[in-house]
Amino acid sequence: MDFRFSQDEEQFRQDLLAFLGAELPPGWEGLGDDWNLTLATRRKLAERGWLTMHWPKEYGGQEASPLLSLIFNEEMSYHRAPGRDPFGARMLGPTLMIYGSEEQKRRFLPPVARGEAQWCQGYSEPQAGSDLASLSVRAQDRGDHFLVNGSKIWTSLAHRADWMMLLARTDPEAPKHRGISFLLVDMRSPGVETRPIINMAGSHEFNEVFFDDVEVPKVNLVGERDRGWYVAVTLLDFERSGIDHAAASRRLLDDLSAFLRDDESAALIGGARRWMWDLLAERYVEAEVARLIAYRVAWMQTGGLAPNKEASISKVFGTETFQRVADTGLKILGPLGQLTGDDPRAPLHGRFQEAWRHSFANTIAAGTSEVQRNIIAGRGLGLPRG
Amino acid sequence: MDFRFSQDEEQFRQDLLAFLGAELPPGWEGLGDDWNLTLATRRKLAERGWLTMHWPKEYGGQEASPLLSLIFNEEMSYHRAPGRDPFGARMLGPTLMIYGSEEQKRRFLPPVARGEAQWCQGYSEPQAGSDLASLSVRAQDRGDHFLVNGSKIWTSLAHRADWMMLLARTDPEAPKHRGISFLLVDMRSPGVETRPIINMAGSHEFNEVFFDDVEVPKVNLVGERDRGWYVAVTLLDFERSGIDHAAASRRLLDDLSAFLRDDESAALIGGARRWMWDLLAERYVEAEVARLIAYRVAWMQTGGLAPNKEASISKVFGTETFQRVADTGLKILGPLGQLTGDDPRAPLHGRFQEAWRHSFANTIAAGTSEVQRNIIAGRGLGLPRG
Amino acid sequence: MNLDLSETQQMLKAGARELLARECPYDLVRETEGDPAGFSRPLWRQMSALGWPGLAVPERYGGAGGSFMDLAVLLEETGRALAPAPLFSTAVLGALTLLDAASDPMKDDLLPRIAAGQALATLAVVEPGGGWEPQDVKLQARRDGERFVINGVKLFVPNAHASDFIITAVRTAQDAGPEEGVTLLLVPGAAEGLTPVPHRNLASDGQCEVTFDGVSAPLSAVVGRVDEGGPVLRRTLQRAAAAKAVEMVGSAEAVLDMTVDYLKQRVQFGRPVGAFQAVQHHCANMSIDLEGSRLAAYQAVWKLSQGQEAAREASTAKAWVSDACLRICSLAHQCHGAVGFTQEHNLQLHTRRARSQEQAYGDAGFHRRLLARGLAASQTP
Amino acid sequence: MNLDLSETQQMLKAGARELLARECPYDLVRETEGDPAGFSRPLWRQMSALGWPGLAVPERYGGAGGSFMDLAVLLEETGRALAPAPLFSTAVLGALTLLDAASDPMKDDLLPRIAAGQALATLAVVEPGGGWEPQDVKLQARRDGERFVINGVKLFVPNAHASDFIITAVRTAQDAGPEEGVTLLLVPGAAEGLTPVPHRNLASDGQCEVTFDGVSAPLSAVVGRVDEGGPVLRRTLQRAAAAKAVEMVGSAEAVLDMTVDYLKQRVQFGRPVGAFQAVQHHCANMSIDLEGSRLAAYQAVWKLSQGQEAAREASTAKAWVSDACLRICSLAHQCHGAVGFTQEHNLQLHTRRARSQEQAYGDAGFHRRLLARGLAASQTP
Repeated sequence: MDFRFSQDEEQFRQDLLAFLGAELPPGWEGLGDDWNLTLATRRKLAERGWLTMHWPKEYGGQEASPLLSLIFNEEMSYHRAPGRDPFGARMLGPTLMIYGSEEQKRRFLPPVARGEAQWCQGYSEPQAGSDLASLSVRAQDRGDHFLVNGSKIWTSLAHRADWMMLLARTDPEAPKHRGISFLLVDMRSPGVETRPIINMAGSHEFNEVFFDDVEVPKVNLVGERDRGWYVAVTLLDFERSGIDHAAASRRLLDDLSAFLRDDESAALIGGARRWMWDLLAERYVEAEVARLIAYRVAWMQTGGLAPNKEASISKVFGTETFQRVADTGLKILGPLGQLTGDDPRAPLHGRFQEAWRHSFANTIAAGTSEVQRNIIAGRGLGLPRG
Repeated sequence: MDFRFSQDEEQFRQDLLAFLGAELPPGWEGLGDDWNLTLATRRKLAERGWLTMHWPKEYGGQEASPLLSLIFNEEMSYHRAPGRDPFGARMLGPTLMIYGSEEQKRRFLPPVARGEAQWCQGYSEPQAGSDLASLSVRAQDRGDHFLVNGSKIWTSLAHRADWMMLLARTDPEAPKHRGISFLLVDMRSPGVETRPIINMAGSHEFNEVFFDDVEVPKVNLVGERDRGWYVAVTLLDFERSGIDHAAASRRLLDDLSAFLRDDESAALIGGARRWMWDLLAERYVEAEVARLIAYRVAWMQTGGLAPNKEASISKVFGTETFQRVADTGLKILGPLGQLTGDDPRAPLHGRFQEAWRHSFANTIAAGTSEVQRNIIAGRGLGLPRG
Repeated sequence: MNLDLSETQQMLKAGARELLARECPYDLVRETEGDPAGFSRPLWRQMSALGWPGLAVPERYGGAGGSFMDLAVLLEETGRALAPAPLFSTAVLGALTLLDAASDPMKDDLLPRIAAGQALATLAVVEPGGGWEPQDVKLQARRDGERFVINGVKLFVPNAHASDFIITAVRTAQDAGPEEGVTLLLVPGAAEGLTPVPHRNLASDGQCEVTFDGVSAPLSAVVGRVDEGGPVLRRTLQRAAAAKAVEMVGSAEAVLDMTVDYLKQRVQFGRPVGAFQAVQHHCANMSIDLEGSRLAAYQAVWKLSQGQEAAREASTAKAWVSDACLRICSLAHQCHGAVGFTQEHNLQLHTRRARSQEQAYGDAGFHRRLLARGLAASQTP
Repeated sequence: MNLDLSETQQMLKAGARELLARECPYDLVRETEGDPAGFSRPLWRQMSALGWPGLAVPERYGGAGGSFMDLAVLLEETGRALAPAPLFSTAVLGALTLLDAASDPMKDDLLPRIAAGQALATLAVVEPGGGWEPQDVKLQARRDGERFVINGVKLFVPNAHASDFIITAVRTAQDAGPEEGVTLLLVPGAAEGLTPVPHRNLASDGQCEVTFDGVSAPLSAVVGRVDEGGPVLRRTLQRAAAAKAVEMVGSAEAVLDMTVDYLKQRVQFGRPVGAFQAVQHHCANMSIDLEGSRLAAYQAVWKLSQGQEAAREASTAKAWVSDACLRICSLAHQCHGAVGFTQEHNLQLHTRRARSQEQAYGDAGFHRRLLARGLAASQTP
């Protein structure tokens, strides 16, 4: 047993911190959405090979261990650094490694590794949320291509994306898990339309995407036709991770602690009180536990194990910890906590109210907490199906 | 709208308090199980007509409003007074008023009203807990009597009881809710055997009751044969009430507050601290909310309404509040809190650890919190069956 | 005991719900968020025409002579509809405070205009770094002959930028006891040197920062007595906390209703989502929270309405409802899934306001600390 | 990084589980509750024969030369089995403290006997009205020439009535800093004037009140240095907190396992109770709590085992596990229904001990307040 990272891992963390110190604007708070900065940083990450460090070398990776990926994600999240690529690097890549044809890998992976292609994930539909397999976007066989019709929803970054990983129904007669195919769709294809969804935090992350007779060449089918559900499920396993939430929680707590320790800023809310430190300590304990749980998931992957229950535990506990942290911060900040970043009196740039508003999405996206708890009880503890 | 009790109601509360002041031993803490005191107090309550005050006059009641019963239960619970009769007065009585024959009422009710007969409730079985209707105790038709075989479990006070309200299966072929009958069984009948169950608080409240060819005369059938389920369900509605738990919670909080306010006793745990008062205040708020919810149930009954969702809310919230209160007390009392009443250093006679151990039963007995939440969601909010 | 609304109150409630369903759709709420006025004047005119601002104003001042409890019935409905209107500020913070403490000439002057909906009033209490108690009032009003001169800042003043009068809590004596030395001054919204600027907050609900730059107020502007405004302010804040709790109950009820409706319709895995036990228990928990919230809020309002001492009841109500309403909104989001998180959905309108309402007149922690102080000082709450 | 137990540790764990499954059935636990000795001597002999008391004692003292982490692996299993044996007191409180601070002659004398299971040792810290920090030590030891004379009371001393040695934290200087002036004295269990009486507590787990009535200890009984025992005690308490957390993890795991087993078998409404989603989510929550608990406890033990500063990790572990283990027991009761509440059932054995374990070496609130103090003093935990 050893809770330390190796020297190499610690060195990577230092390299990454140095990179962030050099590349991020001074006093970077991670506020707002600067897409150009995201792209520029991403390319720099790609130059260092960090963007896809966990990939095989032949596709632009470094065959880095899951622990290095963990450190990467932990520090990027803690520093609210732009530039990561959850879709291309963390989902498409690992999925194509398993299911993609050689040609697909050669065509699609290098642009991701270079930080040049933006992907998005076309899974959810208005009537297919937790029950993803009931999706109804149709892909009809037209010889050399599929003809796609229907709409997807909650598609993050679709408005920035070059390509989409699309789940579509290719056999409407088959049982619902059996007639789905996994297609790669050029977002510039005629008939693709993207409409923004603004969320309660006032930001544009989600989209609806409409398909009107969109032609998708058959070479863009990943895996076998009608067997796309199994491709999709594999991909979902790459999606759950608690380290982002653990690190983001820790960052909020550190920010608030510093705010309270500084008499001048603490005076804005009437001074630090003992109950505030007690509440903060409670959240620090949770953030630490969330961190350890996420470490364990990465550690299992390092040993070639597929964390399942553990990944769900990490996702549930990480996201719920983040919600509690945001809530606690608002209770400590008092009335001023509700002010948004554009109000001159907003403490910590309005970060806590923003985090709190965002936090509602985290226990829903990538599998609701209820679905995760079903997984923990069923696949994890072996309790019988309900 | 008026949150006050009427003058008559307040007068009754004063009368009851005076009675308790006169009848309970000085410094009464409600510790231990003094059955003789229970019986003696019960007879005195009966003499004043309070034991069955909510009954019709002709059976020994006073036709008192549900609010008077509420006050009665609130003060008896707060003062941990012995002598109440949950089974005869609160369950059998109201049930017989609806379903009993005239003869049954004349025979069984007066002894209850005089505080002379102890009843118990033969519902649960080893294989029929939350799923009560799956019970399997058999009652076979033998002409003028039923022949009862099988066993009941969790039967409170069976070892003290003269009579049992028994649910038994009279038609094993019928759907499970349709073949059950409601019988009144003399606990002195040949073939009845009672074995104690000691609980984790070390006390003997529950029993197993075994029936070996026990003869129950047919005149002791309540309502129609095979329709006993509906009698039983009616009775269950008399069982859920939150006021006992709200009042018991309040009493624990008052005891602990007094303990902390007294410098001498507070010194035993190192003195009162602000975090203790903050925790106590949180629990006081909950106990007050529990009280109001229980009042509302009684108020609805006063208007002839049948509280359903509200009674379940009161039961869940009351019992969970009591658990939180006991837990909070133990956290405040620190290491000494774990001492039992026979340790000379036990603060408050070991009351909190005892309450905590008992508190586990409250969210299970008389319908688990899960069953109550099903009721709130289903019958209360109209959500579809799962 | 009577835990039901009176028939009149039930009619009032039904009427209010009907009006607001018609005249205050969620679209109006959404539009008003971007509006600098922070509320809808047409809606306010309709409320005024029905006599809502004067509901709890005695008839001799042109009001309907109702009670604070009657007014709370309306606030539950405006809370439910998230109605963007200055009813809370004008009728609770303004009219009831004046009724409590103002001189007869001041009442004669102002209450009829308030009752008619012609004058808007509000209350300025909380300050940078300060809390919700009279002793937290630090804003200096320097006596200068027959007038006070006010310099400083008040925060979170509801509808200040549209109010004709701001009842402003100021400190007029320094070395007095914590509740002494506080004075309430009636400052016209148009006073020279007074600058209200709407806060930018997550609820966009029209609360303002108000700067007093040498604002002058004559002695006749004192509401009540000089240096003796502390107890009046304390009572006003209790009423505000209780009324805010009722408003939140209305909002929470709307949230539960919309959630249950959605769960009955939304189908996943071949059955309504509301048939899943985990989701059912979320709703049961929301229902438990709502039931307790309403009773706690009503009790506080009723006792205050009766003129009884109700510090403990008001703190109990605001402590419980503040947390309960946020729990209800959180579970509602969990039940709604992604759709509830979108700006287009009505749920998030309630959620964002719940956070602002939580803080108004003290959050749960603040009120529990008040109760704890009382407990330690040997008053059982 | 390596978050798995080593192969040796895994073998140790498997062996311990096997032995305890065979030699420490729940019936033994139940019987021992009524026994004044508070533990089973036959079981202790078996543990001793396997070298458990000396597992973390260096080989030169007749031990196995293992680490504190190795020992914790055993404690997880004794915690799982609720094994009534003085392993925690002797091996953690006794041996490791002596190893940390005792003089060579004292080590030479005691450690071999401890390692062989022939001598039992324990630690006396907490006092009436006191907490779990060195500054809470008030028990007077008056210097009288070449000896100390001790008068007063210690509480919650595990297995004191059966221990050969009680390492007793006493105050030997008054006006020193809070951590100064504390001395650890090795007092024989048979010392004149020393009276251990088992507490009557809800867990019946052999903790004692110990009265010191003019108990005399020579200077040679000092563990470490006079007046400088504070830092040793602090470290000892951190180790105790971390080890207790591991013990609780073992217990909580047993509780989750028995709950899942029961839920698979118990049928109600025509299906296993474990098929109901509300019950499944109870179990998921237990599983989440358990996963975090084990990692937090292991981290603290590992760091201490490495000789690293681990105040924050120890407090984090005990804070989290104390509450988590009680939550797990509560949910287990809810899943078991009435049967888990009976004295005959094994669940309640765990539940009652969880409450006693919660308090040992500081409960969650205590450790969070320690962490809060550090936070306020600008150390980020």
